[in-house]
Amino acid sequence: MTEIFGVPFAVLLGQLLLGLINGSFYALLSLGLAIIFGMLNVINFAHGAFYMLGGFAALVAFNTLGIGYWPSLIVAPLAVGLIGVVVEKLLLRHLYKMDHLYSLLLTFGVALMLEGLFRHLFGSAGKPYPLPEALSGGINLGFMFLPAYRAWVIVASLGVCLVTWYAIERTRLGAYLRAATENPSLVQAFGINVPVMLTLTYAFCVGLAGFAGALAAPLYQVSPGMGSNLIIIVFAVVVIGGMGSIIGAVVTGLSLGLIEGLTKVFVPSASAIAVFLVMVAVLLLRPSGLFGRER
Amino acid sequence: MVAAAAVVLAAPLAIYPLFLVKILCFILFASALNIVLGFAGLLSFGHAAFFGGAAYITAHAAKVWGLPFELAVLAGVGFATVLGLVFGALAIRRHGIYFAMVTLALAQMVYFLAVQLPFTGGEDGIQSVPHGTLLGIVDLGKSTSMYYVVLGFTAFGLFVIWRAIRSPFGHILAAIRENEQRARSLGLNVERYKLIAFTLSAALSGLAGSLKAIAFQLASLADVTWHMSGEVILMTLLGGMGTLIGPAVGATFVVSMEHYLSTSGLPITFIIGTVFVICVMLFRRGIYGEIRARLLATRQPSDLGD
Amino acid sequence: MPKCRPIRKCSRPIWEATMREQQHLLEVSNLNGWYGESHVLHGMTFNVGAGEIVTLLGRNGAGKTTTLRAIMGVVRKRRGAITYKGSDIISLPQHKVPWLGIGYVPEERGIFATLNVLENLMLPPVTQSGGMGIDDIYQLFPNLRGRDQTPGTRLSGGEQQMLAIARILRTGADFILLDEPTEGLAPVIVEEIAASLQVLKQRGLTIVLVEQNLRFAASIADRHYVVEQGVVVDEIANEVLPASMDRLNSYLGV
Amino acid sequence: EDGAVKIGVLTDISGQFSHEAGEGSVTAIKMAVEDFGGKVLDKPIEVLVADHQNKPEVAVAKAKEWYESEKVTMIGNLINSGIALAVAQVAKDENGIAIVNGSGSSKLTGEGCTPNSIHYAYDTYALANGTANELIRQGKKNWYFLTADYAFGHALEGDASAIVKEAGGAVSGAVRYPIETSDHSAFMLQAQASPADVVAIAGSGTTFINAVKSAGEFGLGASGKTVAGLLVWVTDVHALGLQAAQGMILTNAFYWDRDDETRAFAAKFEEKMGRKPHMGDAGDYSSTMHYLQAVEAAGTTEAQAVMAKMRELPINDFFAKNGKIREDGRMVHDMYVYRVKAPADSKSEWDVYDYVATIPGDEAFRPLSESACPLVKD
Amino acid sequence: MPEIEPILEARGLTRAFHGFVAVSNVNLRVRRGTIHALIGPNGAGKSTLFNLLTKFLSPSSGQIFFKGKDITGLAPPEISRRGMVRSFQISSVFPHLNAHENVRVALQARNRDTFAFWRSDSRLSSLNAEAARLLERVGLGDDAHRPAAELSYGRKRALELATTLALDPELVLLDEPMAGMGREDIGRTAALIHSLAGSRTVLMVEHNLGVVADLSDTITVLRRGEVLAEGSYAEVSANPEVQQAYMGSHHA
Ligand SMILES: Nc1ncnc2c1ncn2[C@@H]1O[C@H](COP(=O)(O)OP(=O)(O)OP(=O)(O)O)[C@@H](O)[C@H]1O
Ligand SMILES: Nc1ncnc2c1ncn2[C@@H]1O[C@H](COP(=O)(O)OP(=O)(O)OP(=O)(O)O)[C@@H](O)[C@H]1O
Ligand SMILES: [Mg+2]
Ligand SMILES: [Mg+2]
Repeated sequence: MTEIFGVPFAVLLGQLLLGLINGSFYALLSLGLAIIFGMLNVINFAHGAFYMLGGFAALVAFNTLGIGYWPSLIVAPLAVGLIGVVVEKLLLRHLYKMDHLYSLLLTFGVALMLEGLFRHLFGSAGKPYPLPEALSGGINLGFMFLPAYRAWVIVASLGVCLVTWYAIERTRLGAYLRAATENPSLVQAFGINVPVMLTLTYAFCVGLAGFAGALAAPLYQVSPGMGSNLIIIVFAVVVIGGMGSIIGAVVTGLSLGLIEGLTKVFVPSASAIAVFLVMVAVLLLRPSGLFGRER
Repeated sequence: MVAAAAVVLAAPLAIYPLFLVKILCFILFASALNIVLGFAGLLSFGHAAFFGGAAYITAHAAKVWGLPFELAVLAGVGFATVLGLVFGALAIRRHGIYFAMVTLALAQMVYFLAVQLPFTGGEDGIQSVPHGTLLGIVDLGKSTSMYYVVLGFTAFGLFVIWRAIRSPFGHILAAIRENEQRARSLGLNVERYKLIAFTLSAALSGLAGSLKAIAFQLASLADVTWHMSGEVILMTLLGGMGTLIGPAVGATFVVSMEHYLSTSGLPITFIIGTVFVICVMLFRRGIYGEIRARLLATRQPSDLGD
Repeated sequence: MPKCRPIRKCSRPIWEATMREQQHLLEVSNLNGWYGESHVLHGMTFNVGAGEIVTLLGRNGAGKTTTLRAIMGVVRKRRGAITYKGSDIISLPQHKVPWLGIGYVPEERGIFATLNVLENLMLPPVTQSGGMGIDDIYQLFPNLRGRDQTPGTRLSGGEQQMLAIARILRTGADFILLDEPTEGLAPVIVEEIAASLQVLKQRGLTIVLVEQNLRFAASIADRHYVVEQGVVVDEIANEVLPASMDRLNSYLGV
Repeated sequence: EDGAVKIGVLTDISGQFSHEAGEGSVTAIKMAVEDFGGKVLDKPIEVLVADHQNKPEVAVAKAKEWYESEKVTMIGNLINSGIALAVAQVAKDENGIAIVNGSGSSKLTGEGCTPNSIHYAYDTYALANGTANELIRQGKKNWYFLTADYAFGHALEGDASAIVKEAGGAVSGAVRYPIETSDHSAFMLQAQASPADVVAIAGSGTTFINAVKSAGEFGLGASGKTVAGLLVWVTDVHALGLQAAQGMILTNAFYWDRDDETRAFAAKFEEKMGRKPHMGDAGDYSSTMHYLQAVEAAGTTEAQAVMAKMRELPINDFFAKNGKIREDGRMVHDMYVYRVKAPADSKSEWDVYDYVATIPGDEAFRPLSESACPLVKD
Repeated sequence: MPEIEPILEARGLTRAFHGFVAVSNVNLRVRRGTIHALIGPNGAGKSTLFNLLTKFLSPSSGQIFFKGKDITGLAPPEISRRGMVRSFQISSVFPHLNAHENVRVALQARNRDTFAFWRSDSRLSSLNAEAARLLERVGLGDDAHRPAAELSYGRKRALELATTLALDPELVLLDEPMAGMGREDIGRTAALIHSLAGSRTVLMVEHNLGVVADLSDTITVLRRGEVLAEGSYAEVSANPEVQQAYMGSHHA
């Protein structure tokens, strides 16, 4: 069979596919982050924690309330979103007027709280979440064995991304949000209830993270640290894509997954910094990311 | 003022010196970051590279090359300065979060090297770095003498910062932070100013790292992770960025918290997180910044600037 | 009112309110306003009748803009009374005010950099029927035509001003606060705006105008209030303006 | 002050390693003190605890403070190899004693050895050694390594592949994954593509757990490959669940269900801790016990005297039979090879291992002849 | 009049924004010591022309000569260092510095301030007097110690003017200096600009025709990026095209 740099083509294909799957997680996470980033002008360091929260929400729902996988795809995001509302109303809201560094400090604090709390409650090893019956087993693609669940991950996350993109870019909402970050009091003076709008947006975005968490639960150990490893990568994705650009986040998320997939084949140990190399390169060439509006 | 000096000088009698040394190192580190964060308005998310990088170099220089204390530290600082110049040159034209992310990315490269290169000993780091002596006279093996030496260096570092901020250079820096385009239109070489500020900050961060490496006889991976970059940002914010005392307060606060909580048997991460949240909500301008602002509020508002 | 004449219940205040409503659309009385600690408005008192165009004149820093901001609730720290159509609006949450049909064109224009021209134009929700259609707007401001995709702040200063006015005319607000609308506009455009404001006035639009350009103000206003250090110090009807020029100039310090 | 004998527990209580040490080690050491009678040399024994949060400075500062001003004579557990190595040095400088049960880095008895430190329960060499030899014996000669890309992972891989080659096996490849990686499927795919019979995972903690999960997901076991864990805590297996972990071959220094003694200890431990002990906990208990006996025997808490006694006295308890402490600080004792049970065969929550083989102490650990420890004169 | 060589000359300046030509083939000669006004309908390209002359935008084609030297290739800071300084149409100040500091920064910039961060800022006190003088000239004496952010709109414009003048430029480009100013301030500013003429050269955009008429020696009228007319106020205001395109009934 054909080889590329001594790597069988089949293996390469498989790796790319897996990359794409990871990419769709990145996309899902960076999507929410990008909106919070670009629209609320908040560097939401707690995003990883909310992802973790989603995982645990699903887990707890399953273990104690006996809520199965499918409903928990709804329940977990809702639960996380609800917490998002609390965080926004109680804390974040009071910092919008300030330098966005303060919201960074705040969300970082929140992230630590959540992570610490769950370490305390569940231990750092975390717990396994069973594969849903319907999606156990897999498909043999010839070049690789694709677990059914991973296939589902792609479908689900891309679907959600699409819907979100539509809601924000194809409706008035996006414009309202962007305007509100630039000059909230003027947007208020146009008769739009900015505070409520911001709360809901934040809740929705962390809800997305929660959804990603629930989606990840069967794949990875549900553990308190699961978010903190991811957050930085996701930040990178958002920035490469261009802050506030939703398409940017999604496209970049997927392509970074692919790039990572490739590095995992050729220079495995560098796979963790591939994303950063890409980021430096991109930002040096395009100061405001691939899809970013220059301001 | 005098009282403060007295307290600082007498501290090692009351409190365990090595712990004080750690506080000093982070005071210097946070204050150094504050040059870019607070006074140049640049959010650098990569300062761990300077701190940790210098620590590795110093540790290696002292342990393997057998350089004396002074030269080892110098090597570390030199490395940090050069690194700062390079990072700065690459990042300085980017703004806001993009700047933060470029610095982060560059720092991650350093982290990667620290994991990969053999001389760093991977995540184990470099242990049993010799203390050495100051100018061949003072034996730094004694925690107390180490404290006073580090105190000296820190004081020097803080003085440099104070001077820089209170210099004509510092005033321009403030203006650039306020409105870069306007500054440019006035004929100011904005990039140059920022680059100098950034490099200065890197150098002092390096000094902090080098001192820490000698004092604790180790350089470890923890010093170059993004968590470290994040932590020092938090210290600065917590104390009050853009003020001279703020970062010192923040550093002392965070380091003490880590130290004293360690024996408290409480879930530390949770507590620290909670404290951060409370602080942001209560002291918008940072602990010191807020107090200061409250005091100044009685006077004319224009004082709030610097 | 005849309905309640025989009955005692109908209490005086309401009766007063309804009376006032017949007289004035907007009543501002003893309005005080603050920016943080600094006290800027020291008891502004004036009123605007339905279908009127009233200007606020005064030196830089007199408090004209602040007054408009206070009415819109952009300046939150206020004391005194602002009644619109007889009902108090100080207690109203900020985002409710525009839905009474009040439109605001800020002096710094407030064009959004992250929105393109079209998005900027469409941003304020239509609060009432009878607003201008896109075509009328392009009629009035030809510069805006075909610029839909240009980022808002890339427009020229004047074009931004046009956009700021246009987007409010779209909303169908029938009571508009204009803060220096002619600033940075070419004389021809100023005249066109004057003309179209006249038209709108015929349609029953009410306007509070803050203006430095007396020539323009005089050409459309019914009455002028002179503001000094946060209080109304004089009121001049437009007919007698030419006669009172010296008085006015002394206020404006020329 | 009141001249109490002070023992310090320096460990990760709230961080990423907390499930490998943390509360468990504290409980174990306190148990030991209690069982010893709470007094030694007629002085009360006091246990101090500190959470080093995986911050070397915090650890070193604490250790120095304890030895210097708190007059702590022994510091135990010490998870996180960087910290263990650093504290060992501090122990030497301050002439205190450090007993490592947390970290497994064989450096501790190599370049990093000191006359004041003991590496007690296990190390990477022993773990790799046991598992490797056993699998080779089973005829699984072709190995592929999945290595966490940091010093600890490299050490595991290094030790293991040396043994594999020595025992006549072959290493067909290795892939090194960054420790930040959360998704290991890509590497699994590469492992699967390799001709190897054994896929050895040289990593620990959450990354190990996730690696094993994806091994299961991609049916590595089904494709006839054996998954071997080079550093596995029984708690990891418990966290993974037997479904994902079954069939895995691993080496441990201690399994609660080995004999009546271990079961007795486990029962007492579980009462306090709410879970079964793992080799770290057992080591913490046993080593503390041994330390106190040595103090009693030496009639002093002076480090060198106590160290001498600890080396001199053999260790005979539920943890080790005829355990001996060598001059490089290594405590040599038997190691055990286990296979993870299939869910069907497991009778209780913690019934997870099948016994496979015992490796006698003198074979289990790196022979002194190969030691890089400067203290070993040959 | 004798054609002395112009302090500023633009040849065939053109700038397009993705297809949209904002400034097309503009030739401009500004004579030393004069006040030269640039007028034209909104969107005619006046500010863009300013941006081109000061290199805040680079021209698609064309050349710029300042004091006889080709400066087409230079960067904005260098240009302002050579003595050509511009003010912005949308006011641009250092919000959290007070008025005094705003001006002083400009003075520092003028004095080729070094990057020496080890010097004491006591040296700056030597600049205070001049800063105060400039603030007086624009009528901000009383507001000297208020943060710029707190100044009313009109005063912000005045402050910006003071900052621009602090650079002591040979050629000042003022983009609508009077916009948003009250009568009083307009009068003061006009006087100020008038006093500049002779020692310095002024090129300004202004929609206030009264001011333009009083101040300017030469007027260039732009329309759709092209020069429509040029000459004294009398000349251009007599031009029917200009009236129709810009002045409306004003010329009366
Ligand atoms: N954001 C602010 N913070 C503090 N003080 C302010 C603020 N904005 C305006 N002021 C002060 O309030 C007073 C009134 O300002 P305002 O903008 O209402 O004046 P104005 O009449 O609109 O002047 P102009 O004609 O120049 O726009 C001025 O003294 C100004 O300095
Ligand atoms: N960056 C840009 N992108 C797109 N179009 C632009 C850009 N900058 C300017 N324009 C357009 O070029 C034309 C000229 O703009 P300019 O600001 O020069 O006009 P002006 O003469 O200053 O008008 P005004 O008197 O209103 O300030 C305008 O139509 C404007 O929309
Ligand atoms: Mg105003
Ligand atoms: Mg313009």
